Order: sequence, then C-alpha cells, then structure tokens
Amino acid sequence: MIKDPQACIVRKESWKDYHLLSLESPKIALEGQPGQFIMVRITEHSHPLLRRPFSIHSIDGRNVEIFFLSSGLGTSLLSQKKTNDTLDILGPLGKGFNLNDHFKEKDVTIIGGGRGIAPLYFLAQRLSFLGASIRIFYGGKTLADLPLKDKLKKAGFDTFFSTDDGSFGFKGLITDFFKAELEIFTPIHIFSCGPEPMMAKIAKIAQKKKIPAEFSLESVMGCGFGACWSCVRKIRRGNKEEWVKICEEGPVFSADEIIWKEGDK
Amino acid sequence: MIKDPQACIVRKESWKDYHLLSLESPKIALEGQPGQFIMVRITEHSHPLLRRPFSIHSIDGRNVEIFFLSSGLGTSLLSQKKTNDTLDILGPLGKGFNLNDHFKEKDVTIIGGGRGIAPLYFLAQRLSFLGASIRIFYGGKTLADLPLKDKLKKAGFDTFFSTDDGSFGFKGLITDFFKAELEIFTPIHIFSCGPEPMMAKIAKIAQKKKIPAEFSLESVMGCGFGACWSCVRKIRRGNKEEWVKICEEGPVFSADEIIWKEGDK
Amino acid sequence: MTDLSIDLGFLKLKNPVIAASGTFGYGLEFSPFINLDKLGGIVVKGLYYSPCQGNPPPRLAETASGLINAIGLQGIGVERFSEEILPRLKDYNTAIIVNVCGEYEEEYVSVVDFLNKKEGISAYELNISCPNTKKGGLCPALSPENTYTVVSLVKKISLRPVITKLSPNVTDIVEIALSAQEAGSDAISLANTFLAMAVDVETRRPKLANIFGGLSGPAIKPIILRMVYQVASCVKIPVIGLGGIMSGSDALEYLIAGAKAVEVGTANLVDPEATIRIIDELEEYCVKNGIKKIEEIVGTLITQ
Amino acid sequence: MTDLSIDLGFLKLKNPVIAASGTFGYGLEFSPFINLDKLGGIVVKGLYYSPCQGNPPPRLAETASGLINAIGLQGIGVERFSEEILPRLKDYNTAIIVNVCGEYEEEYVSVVDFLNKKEGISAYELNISCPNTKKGGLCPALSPENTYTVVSLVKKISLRPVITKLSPNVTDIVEIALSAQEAGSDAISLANTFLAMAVDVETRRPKLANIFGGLSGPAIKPIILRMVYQVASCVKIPVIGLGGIMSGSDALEYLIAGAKAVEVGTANLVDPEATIRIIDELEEYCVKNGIKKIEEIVGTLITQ
Ligand SMILES: Cc1cc2nc3c(=O)[nH]c(=O)nc-3n(C[C@H](O)[C@H](O)[C@H](O)COP(=O)(O)OP(=O)(O)OC[C@H]3O[C@@H](n4cnc5c(N)ncnc54)[C@H](O)[C@@H]3O)c2cc1C
Ligand SMILES: Cc1cc2nc3c(=O)[nH]c(=O)nc-3n(C[C@H](O)[C@H](O)[C@H](O)COP(=O)(O)OP(=O)(O)OC[C@H]3O[C@@H](n4cnc5c(N)ncnc54)[C@H](O)[C@@H]3O)c2cc1C
Ligand SMILES: Cc1cc2nc3c(=O)[nH]c(=O)nc-3n(C[C@H](O)[C@H](O)[C@H](O)COP(=O)(O)O)c2cc1C
Ligand SMILES: Cc1cc2nc3c(=O)[nH]c(=O)nc-3n(C[C@H](O)[C@H](O)[C@H](O)COP(=O)(O)O)c2cc1C
Ligand code: FES
Ligand code: FES
Repeated sequence: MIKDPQACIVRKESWKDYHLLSLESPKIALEGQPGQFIMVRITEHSHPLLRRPFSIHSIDGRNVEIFFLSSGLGTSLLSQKKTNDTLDILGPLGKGFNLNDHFKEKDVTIIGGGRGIAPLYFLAQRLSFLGASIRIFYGGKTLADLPLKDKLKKAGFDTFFSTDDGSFGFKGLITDFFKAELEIFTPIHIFSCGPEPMMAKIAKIAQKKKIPAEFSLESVMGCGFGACWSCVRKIRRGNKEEWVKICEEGPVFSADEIIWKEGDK
Repeated sequence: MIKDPQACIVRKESWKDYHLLSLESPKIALEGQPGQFIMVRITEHSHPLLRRPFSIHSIDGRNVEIFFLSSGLGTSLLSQKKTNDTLDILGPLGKGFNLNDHFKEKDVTIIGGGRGIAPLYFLAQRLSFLGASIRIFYGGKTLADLPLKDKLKKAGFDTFFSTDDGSFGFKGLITDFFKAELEIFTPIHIFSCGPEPMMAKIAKIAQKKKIPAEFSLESVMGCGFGACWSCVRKIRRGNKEEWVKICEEGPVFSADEIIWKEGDK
Repeated sequence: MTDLSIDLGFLKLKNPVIAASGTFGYGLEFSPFINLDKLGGIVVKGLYYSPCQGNPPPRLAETASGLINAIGLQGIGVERFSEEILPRLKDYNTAIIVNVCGEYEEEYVSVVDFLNKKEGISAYELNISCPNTKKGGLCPALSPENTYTVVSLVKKISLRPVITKLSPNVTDIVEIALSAQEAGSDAISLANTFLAMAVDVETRRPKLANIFGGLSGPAIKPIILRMVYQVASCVKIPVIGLGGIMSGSDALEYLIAGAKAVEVGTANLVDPEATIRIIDELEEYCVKNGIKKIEEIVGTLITQ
Repeated sequence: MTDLSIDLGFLKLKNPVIAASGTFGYGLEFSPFINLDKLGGIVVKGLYYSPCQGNPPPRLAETASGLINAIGLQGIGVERFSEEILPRLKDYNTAIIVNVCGEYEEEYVSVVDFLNKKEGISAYELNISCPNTKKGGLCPALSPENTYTVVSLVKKISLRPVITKLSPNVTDIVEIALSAQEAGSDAISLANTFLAMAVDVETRRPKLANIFGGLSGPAIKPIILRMVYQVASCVKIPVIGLGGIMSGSDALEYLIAGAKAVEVGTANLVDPEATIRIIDELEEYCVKNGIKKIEEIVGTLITQ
C-alpha cells in the first residue's frame, strides 16, 4: 500500500463516456497485480470528499493505467483531467485474481460487461504471459460501450463481442453468447467483471458446469484499505456467512464465496 | 443585471499572484460602467458555494475584463481557469463612480493600492475619454504588487508608483507619496480603491483639503444583487447612520458617507 | 405534459417550488432574472412589526458546501412593506407568503393582525426558529410548549393559513411538529438554519460579528431530509421541506421523503435562476419517469 | 521548536491530534502509511462486548462535503480485541483509547470491566452517541439523565480515565455536557455524527440500507464548532473537539474555540496521512505566530 500524492497523467485516451488515464507511479506499477485497484482522489477540496476506486487496467513500465466510465460526479470530474495534471492515488489495494502456472496451455475464459472490462485487460496480459490460451467475451449495451474491442483484438486474444442492440457482434446478452459457445468448448477457469446480474448468471452457468470462476465485485468504498468497514458484502466462508470487507479480502472472490444480491439469480 | 452563464475566457494574463481574465459577454460589456462589478461563479459544484465579486477592470469591445489577486480558495481556483473555459457571471452590478462632463480639462487623481487598482483602470480610461487630466498613484508592498505599472504608463497616464520596501518607485506608503505631491498640485476630485486603512487616510487628507473623494468599498457578498442583506456597511445619510447594502447602493461611496472601521482613522 | 401543481389543502400551488425567506429579498429583486409568475410561491424576507437594523457585519461566512449567516432579520417592518412592496407584488401571479418574526410572543400577533387587513397575501409563515436574531434569541421552536403558545396565539386571530417554520436545532423534531399541529398550524416548514460558527485562525476572531449564525446550504441537506422524513410520517398537516436544495434532484429527495412542497433558499444567492431551473428539472424527471402528476411521488420512499 | 504537548490532566498527549473512532480501524491499518508514534493518540473502533455484525450494505453515502455512514459498529468484540489487537498496539508509543459501546447500559460496564484487566490502554471513550446502532438506537447522550446514568455506572468501576462522547443531535448540548461532568466524566469529546439520510431519486430508495446514518465531514464542522465553544465555556473538564477536521486550520478553529485536543475522523479515509499533515500544519502555525506552547492558544477566541 503506497500513497503517491503526485502521480502524473502521462497519457489520456477518451471514447465518448469512457476514458483511460495512464499515471506515472513507479512504485505502484512495480507491485500491482491483476484484480487489484487504486483509490484516486478527485479533488483536494471537500466535495466530492471520498476517493474513488478503480481497478488497475494495465501496467505499462512505470505507469499504472485506469479505464473508467464517466457516470457520476467523481468520474466526470476525473474525465476532465488533462495530460500533465497530477493525481493523488493509493495502491495497489486488495487481493487480485488467482494466477499461477496451472493455467499454462489451458483454455481460460474472461468475460467483461461494460466498464467491467477494466481489470480484465491486465488479467489477460498476465495470463497470456503465463501461457494460457485466452478467450475474451466483451459485451455492452451498444457499440459505444465496446471502446476496447480493437485493442483486445490487436493484442491477439480470441475475442467475442456482443451488444444488446446488435449494433456490433452478437446481438443480445454476453451471457447468452457465452452459454452458446460453451457447447463447443469448456474452459478450465472463468474470470469475470461487470454488472451484478451478468456475473450472477455466469456464476450459475459455471457452477452447473463445475468450472471454477472468479469475479471482481464492487461496493461503495470509504477508504479502500480496511479502515472504515463500509465496503462489506456477505461472503460465504465454509458454512458461515459473514460481512467481509471487499477492499481487503477482495474485490476478487470465487463463485462459491459470493452470495448474489436478491434478483441477481 | 444580466446573467451570462457562458462567458468565454478569450484572453488570460498572469503575473505571479495577479491575473487578468477577459470574458466575452457582449451584453454586460455594453452596459458596464466604471466602479460596477460582476459576480463570478467559481464552480458548478457546492464548494466554494458563493459567487465572488470582481470589479470591471476594463471593457474591450464585447469583452469584460477582471483583474484579481489570488488570495483564497475562490480566487485560486479562478486563477487556474484557462482560455476557452467559460464562466457563469452576473453583471453589471452596483453603482459606479460619478462621472460627468464636469471633469473636462480638470485635474483628477486616482489612487490604487494593490488589487484595488482593478476598477481604476477602467475609470481612468473613461475619465480620459471625458477629457480629464489624470494622475494615477499606484502602490504595493513590493514590485510584484505593481503588475499593471507598464500598462498604465503605456496608456499615457501621469503615473506615480510606490512600494513599501522601495523595490520600485517611491519608498513608503502610497498615501505619503500622495500627501507629498499635494504640495505641488490640487486635484478637483479623488477616486480611490485599496486597503481600508489606505482609503481612510486618503479620505482624511481629502476632507482636510476639501477635495471631493469617492471610494470603492468591499464587503462579504452573498448575492451581489440586493437579495440577502449580507453586504451592509454603516453609511452616513444626512444625520442618520444606516446599514446599507453596498452591492446595491455602492460599492462606490463618497468620503462624507463612509464611516471608516475602527482603527482605520 | 406533467401536472406539477400541489394542493396543500389550504392553498394550491402551481408547482412545489417556493422561494425561501431571507434569500429572495422581497421577491422583486429577482424580477430582472426570472419570471416570478412561474414560481409555486414566494416567502418574503422576515418581517418584524417595526423596521429592524439587524446585526453588524460581517454577516456571512462561507463553510464547506454551506453558508453561515447572521443577518439578524434586518428589514423594513410591516408598514413600509404594506405600502412599498405588497402593491407591487400583486402584479405577480404566484402565492405570496409573509415570513412573520417576533422578538416576543405578542409581536407575532401584532404583525399578523396588521397584515390581516392587507390584500395580496396567501399565507403566513411563522419564523419561530431564527437562530440569530438581534436580541440573541427568542426561538420558540426549541420547545414544544413555546411552539404551541406562539402558534395558537397567532391562529386565534389569523385570517389566513399559518405555516410554522421549525428549527432543526432540537433533539426530537417530531415532538415539536406535533405540537405545532396541535396548536392548529396548517402546515409545517422544515427547517430553518443550524446554529453555527466559524473562526478566523489568523485573527483568532469569529468570522461573524455576531459570533453565531445560521448554517444553510447543501451541507445541511442530509440532516433536514431525515427530519422531514420523520415528521412527514407522523403529522397529518403538509410538510414543506427546505435545506440545501440546489437542484431538481435535491427537491425530489424531499418530495419522495414526504414533503408536499419545498423551499429553495441559499441556491437563490448562488444562482438567481435556481428556482426556475429546479422546476424545469422536476418536470423533466416526471416526463422521463412517466409521472403524470407530481403529487403522486410525495412520500413514496421505498424502505423495504 | 514548539511544544505541541497537551495536558488533559488525567493524560498527557504528545500533541493535540487524536485519530477518531471508527475511521482509523484498530490503528494498525494505518501503519503502512504513517508512523503511529507521531500521533497524540488513537481511539480504536467502537467495541461491544461481543463481536457485532453491523448493518447490511450499502453502509455509506456521500453528500455535499460530507459522508453518511451506517456501519452499525461491526467489530470483533473485547476478547478478540484483547488477544489480537492490543498486544500489537503496545509496540506504538501513543495514547491508546478504547471506544466503548453498549446496546444496554450494563454492556458499557461489562466492556470496561473486561478491559480494566488488560494492559496498554490509556483511557476509555464512552460512545453513548452512535446514531446508527443495529438495534436502532440506545443513544443515552440524547438526554441528561441517561448520560448521567451510563457515565456514573462506568465511572464507578473504571480503573482508567473516562471520556464521554456526546451527540450533536440535541437541543441543549451544554446541559448534557454538564450532566456528564457531574457524573464524573474526566473529559468530553464533542461530537459524534448527526442523524441523517439520503435518497436515491432514481430507485426512490434510501441510499443506506439502514435508511438513517450518521453525517460526518467538513459539512458539520460549523455546527460542532459552535457546540464546542458553548460547552468549553461552561464545563471544567477538558473538551476534545471533532467534526470535519481536514487541516491544521480546522483543528486550530477548535483549539481557539476552547477544545484542548481534537480528533480527526473522516479525513483519515480520504487521506491516510491526514493526522500527520495536521500535526505538521499546527506546528507551522505556531512557529509562524511565535507560539511557544500550543496550549497557549486553547480558548483564546477574541470576541470583543
Ligand atoms: C474495487 C473497485 C474497482 C472499480 N474499478 C472501476 C474501473 O476500473 N472502472 C470504472 O469505470 N469503475 C470502476 N469502479 C466503479 C467506480 O468506482 C464508480 O463508478 C465510481 O466510484 C463512481 O463515482 P462517481 O462519483 O462518478 O459516481 P457517483 O454516483 O456520483 O458516486 C456517488 C458515491 O457512490 C459511490 N459509488 C457509486 N457507484 C459505485 C460503484 N459501482 N462502486 C463503488 N462505489 C460507487 C462513489 O464512490 C460515491 O461515494 C470500481 C469500483 C470498485 C469498488
Ligand atoms: C464589489 C467588490 C469588488 C471586488 N473587486 C475585486 C477585484 O477587482 N479584484 C480583486 O482581486 N478582488 C476584488 N474584490 C475582492 C474579492 O472579491 C475577494 O478577494 C474574493 O472574494 C476572495 O475570495 P477567495 O475565495 O479567494 O478568498 P477566501 O478568503 O477563501 O473567501 C472566503 C469568503 O470570504 C469572502 N471574502 C473574502 N475576502 C473578501 C473581500 N475582500 N471582499 C468580499 N468578500 C470577501 C469571499 O467571498 C468568501 O465568501 C472585490 C470585492 C468586492 C466586494
Ligand atoms: C441570508 C439568509 C437570510 C435568511 N433569512 C431568513 C428569514 O428572514 N426568515 C426565515 O424564516 N428564514 C431565513 N433564512 C433561512 C432560510 O429561509 C432557510 O430556512 C435556510 O437557509 C435553509 O434553506 P437553504 O439551505 O435552502 O438555504 C435565511 C437564510 C439565509 C441564508
Ligand atoms: C465510517 C465511520 C465510522 C465511525 N465509527 C464510530 C465508532 O465506532 N465509534 C464512535 O464513537 N464514533 C464513530 N464514528 C464517528 C467519528 O468518530 C466522529 O465522531 C465523526 O465522524 C465526526 O468527525 P469527522 O467529521 O472528523 O469524521 C464513525 C464515523 C465514521 C465516518
Ligand atoms: S473501504 Fe473502508 S474498509 Fe473497505
Ligand atoms: S450581497 Fe446580497 S444584498 Fe448585497
């Protein structure tokens, strides 16, 4: 856990409501793992007060990249930052995805919905480094919600795109696309991040097919480093269910541990 | 009174802590008079909440110019705005200096201290247009507090500069410089804006010499247009003293009307 | 088109947005900026019987997302108000509500008695909750008994509906609201400002000459919203919510929590067009969410 | 060099800056960021006797310059605290204060009784003012009688100094403070959070699962500062001020208004180094203003 009060924006990329900021922060870049996140201070003034959590989207040498959707006050202010502005960030935080040699030359599937793609690019890079054979499913409401499609393709991953309105790729939910494709292949592991209902569906499919699956969860975070107990989710631990701080013990959990919210079955 | 929610910053000039913003706002530019002011919204968010008052420093065609010292949260945020940013402004507000043909070919003296020079440049331009012969006294703590000295000289006014530390011009208070010069000439009218103790001294000198004098006052302003009664100062009206809203009935008052604060004699 | 009108029972409003007392002058100050006819109503600046000089300046200090004021109810008194202001307000087609102040209980009665004879007033709002009056504090709204006394004295003689404006500086807001209701108040407006202060650390002096003042603005919204929710669930008379409303969304929070209407205060200083913008945003929300009549959303907070 | 130390009578602090309960975990969470030895003190997270699960999420909602929380005092209970945390806190050279909670009066006594036997604690802070406990509300600090009861019960058995943490949700804070003093409290910390709520207008649901929560942060500073000033002028025991302190200047406002020390809460979440920065800023201020000993400025507000 490092506080870098002066991480410089060295590169910025924008697609309508989605933005990528590359922040020069060598120490955090050195330590960050896929699935971990950083807390970004939006303003030095008192409103908005809290930092905002963003997954590490990629690490490029000395730079930590985040990729986000401008959807509220904090993300909209953040989207207005310019190259050479500096940001006060904390990271790397939380526990990331489970990565090990076990994935070598094995089929793994990554499924991202909307801004949920953010942590999965970094994950795919590392998995590919570990020698895994990767399929990426990437879904959005419409074409504009798939800003990273070219980047994923270019990186050489096996890509599967869907849009709800059919403006690009498979028409329909990414979960349906995935389910259909499962007729043809069976990955040894699934990694996913996106809207809760999407992840809940994937968890169900995975459990049915007995494929281990990991998900990156979200919750409102006060601090990001375990001090405030605001970010809890009910997590299954053996026979018990407890409120667990997802900033510390997550944000990545396995399908067995997660209790999906009402209506997310 | 016009609300212009989108006054574009068409030009910005900065000298260390002093800044000039030229705002394209044709309607306000058309109506603004020397001594009047505008209220500038600093942020669309809730902190800092209130607008900030700034005198009209000059009117340049369709543009209204303000000149300010970055001295607190609001002015420091304002100083970070860039060309092409837009500002939400209200104006022109208040009553300005008393200008009429009476000044034609007459000696008038203008005395500004620090950022108090802001409204006086516009005033000098108009007085010069009216044919007055103008002396401008401009004092500051040190050379860096006289950012407009060259501009005033270039504009052809008869200029008198002072710094407390002697780093430029007369060494000492501008009031002492002025007092000394009064041995040589007697203006028919004095206009001034600056720190209260400076203005109080000038008022005293003026009253002693029976020279009419006008001052632009400041106070904390909630609205700038007469709605909140926060900006009052005790003002002498005949035999009576009343709390008067300086945003409406000022900010310019004559020496006879003003009751200087304790310790400003 | 959405029906934005609100029926308070004793008064119909074009829409739920009323300009709050003390932040809207006598109304006329805003006519250069907005069309006053569009407002649900206007509460004019607090009136004592006689003109009042208010507190010495500085009267205002800014705080994080808030504002402390100690104007001290400077104002022109009922006579000048009736002569100079009321006749001009008649030109506008909106509910005119007079904010009634008193240094002692009988003064509320005198003000109302005087104004009863004048035309062009829709209702009285009893300001029994100002935290920074010159005399340092008749604030009946701090106790249920004093609230009851003032409200019932006024109700006895008032020829117009009475809205009682409560103070948030209390342990149990519901108790005070019930007491105003029992005394016959026709509605409750909730709330006035929080007693507050700020210190200038360089001079080591209070930022306000009066030391104390009333905190308003977005900072206080979450506390007052909670009070409005608590009170609206307990009283039968309509509740008007106010405190930190800057946007349509803020107003909606109050309506959903149970307020039948809202007042907009500090926002008027920041943006003289705030009331109109808020009305527009309410309408947009209704259109977007298929709400035909805005009254439908009052008190619809889903807690289960 | 300035002497930043503060003598509370029953406890000497290195400096006036204490980390506030619930925003600083059990202290150890901050050791990656700051040197805990530099702090005036640490108040650990509120402890019930038994572990407590707290409220369901969402537990946090942001508001203008503020934060509403309804953590509901989730925590590990006194046993695990004594076994797992206390021994590790001993390594640090700073005052460790335990925030004591209770669902009923006797629970405060049980917690203190249990902890009396453990080493490494400098004082207890009685949290009689939490607005969002799971059971919806034992909040003795809302009445002088209940405050008196809990404080005197605890004082009877406590082997350590007792700081009573008051609630700002009251009409007359001085009355409650005097009652804590009378019951033998060694100091007062002022204050806990304001009961508040926020509504999501899109879903029409409360933003917190618990509906209500406690408002903290810069938004509330002006109100609590006023209370600290009022209380410090009336009680003889030291007052510790807290509410919205983000900077040295904020802390100074409290000290000048009469607080002998301050606690820093929400700021820790925003900036884990906040306490250290505030201490540095206090020192800078003292140096700049030629203050040799920071205690000199306590209660020096110039009102004339
Ligand atoms: C571990 C983690 C990693 C994340 N990574 C990314 C990412 O890489 N890219 C991305 O676009 N988004 C990511 N998010 C979501 C992102 O943090 C929220 O979109 C953002 O906080 C919203 O802030 P706002 O001010 O724009 O929205 P507002 O709605 O104005 O925020 C209001 C409040 O709600 C909180 N909030 C709102 N939505 C969320 C949410 N979904 N999760 C947590 N807090 C929320 C905010 O922190 C704030 O307190 C992540 C969230 C978590 C918990
Ligand atoms: C009619 C008028 C015209 C002005 N014209 C100019 C100008 O042309 N150039 C210039 O540099 N300054 C001018 N000022 C002063 C300027 O408005 C203040 O410096 C500015 O408001 C300070 O804001 P801040 O947020 O930077 O300071 P902060 O100290 O952070 O402000 C805190 C609060 O105090 C108020 N405040 C602080 N100082 C003053 C002050 N002197 N007058 C009024 N309110 C104050 C602010 O409005 C705010 O509410 C003028 C003031 C008035 C009343
Ligand atoms: C400058 C100012 C003056 C006020 N004057 C009055 C008043 O005369 N009578 C009154 O009942 N309330 C007065 N108030 C309180 C407001 O009407 C309102 O209750 C309070 O500001 C909270 O709403 P807001 O947050 O929208 O401002 C005043 C508030 C301010 C800021
Ligand atoms: C997330 C959170 C948890 C809190 N938990 C506790 C607690 O356990 N015990 C307690 O006495 N106060 C608790 N508080 C209140 C703080 O200690 C403090 O009184 C309050 O937040 C005001 O100070 P601030 O504005 O500096 O945060 C909590 C506050 C927050 C924000
Ligand atoms: S966000 Fe504070 S404990 Fe997880
Ligand atoms: S600033 Fe509001 S009346 Fe003058």
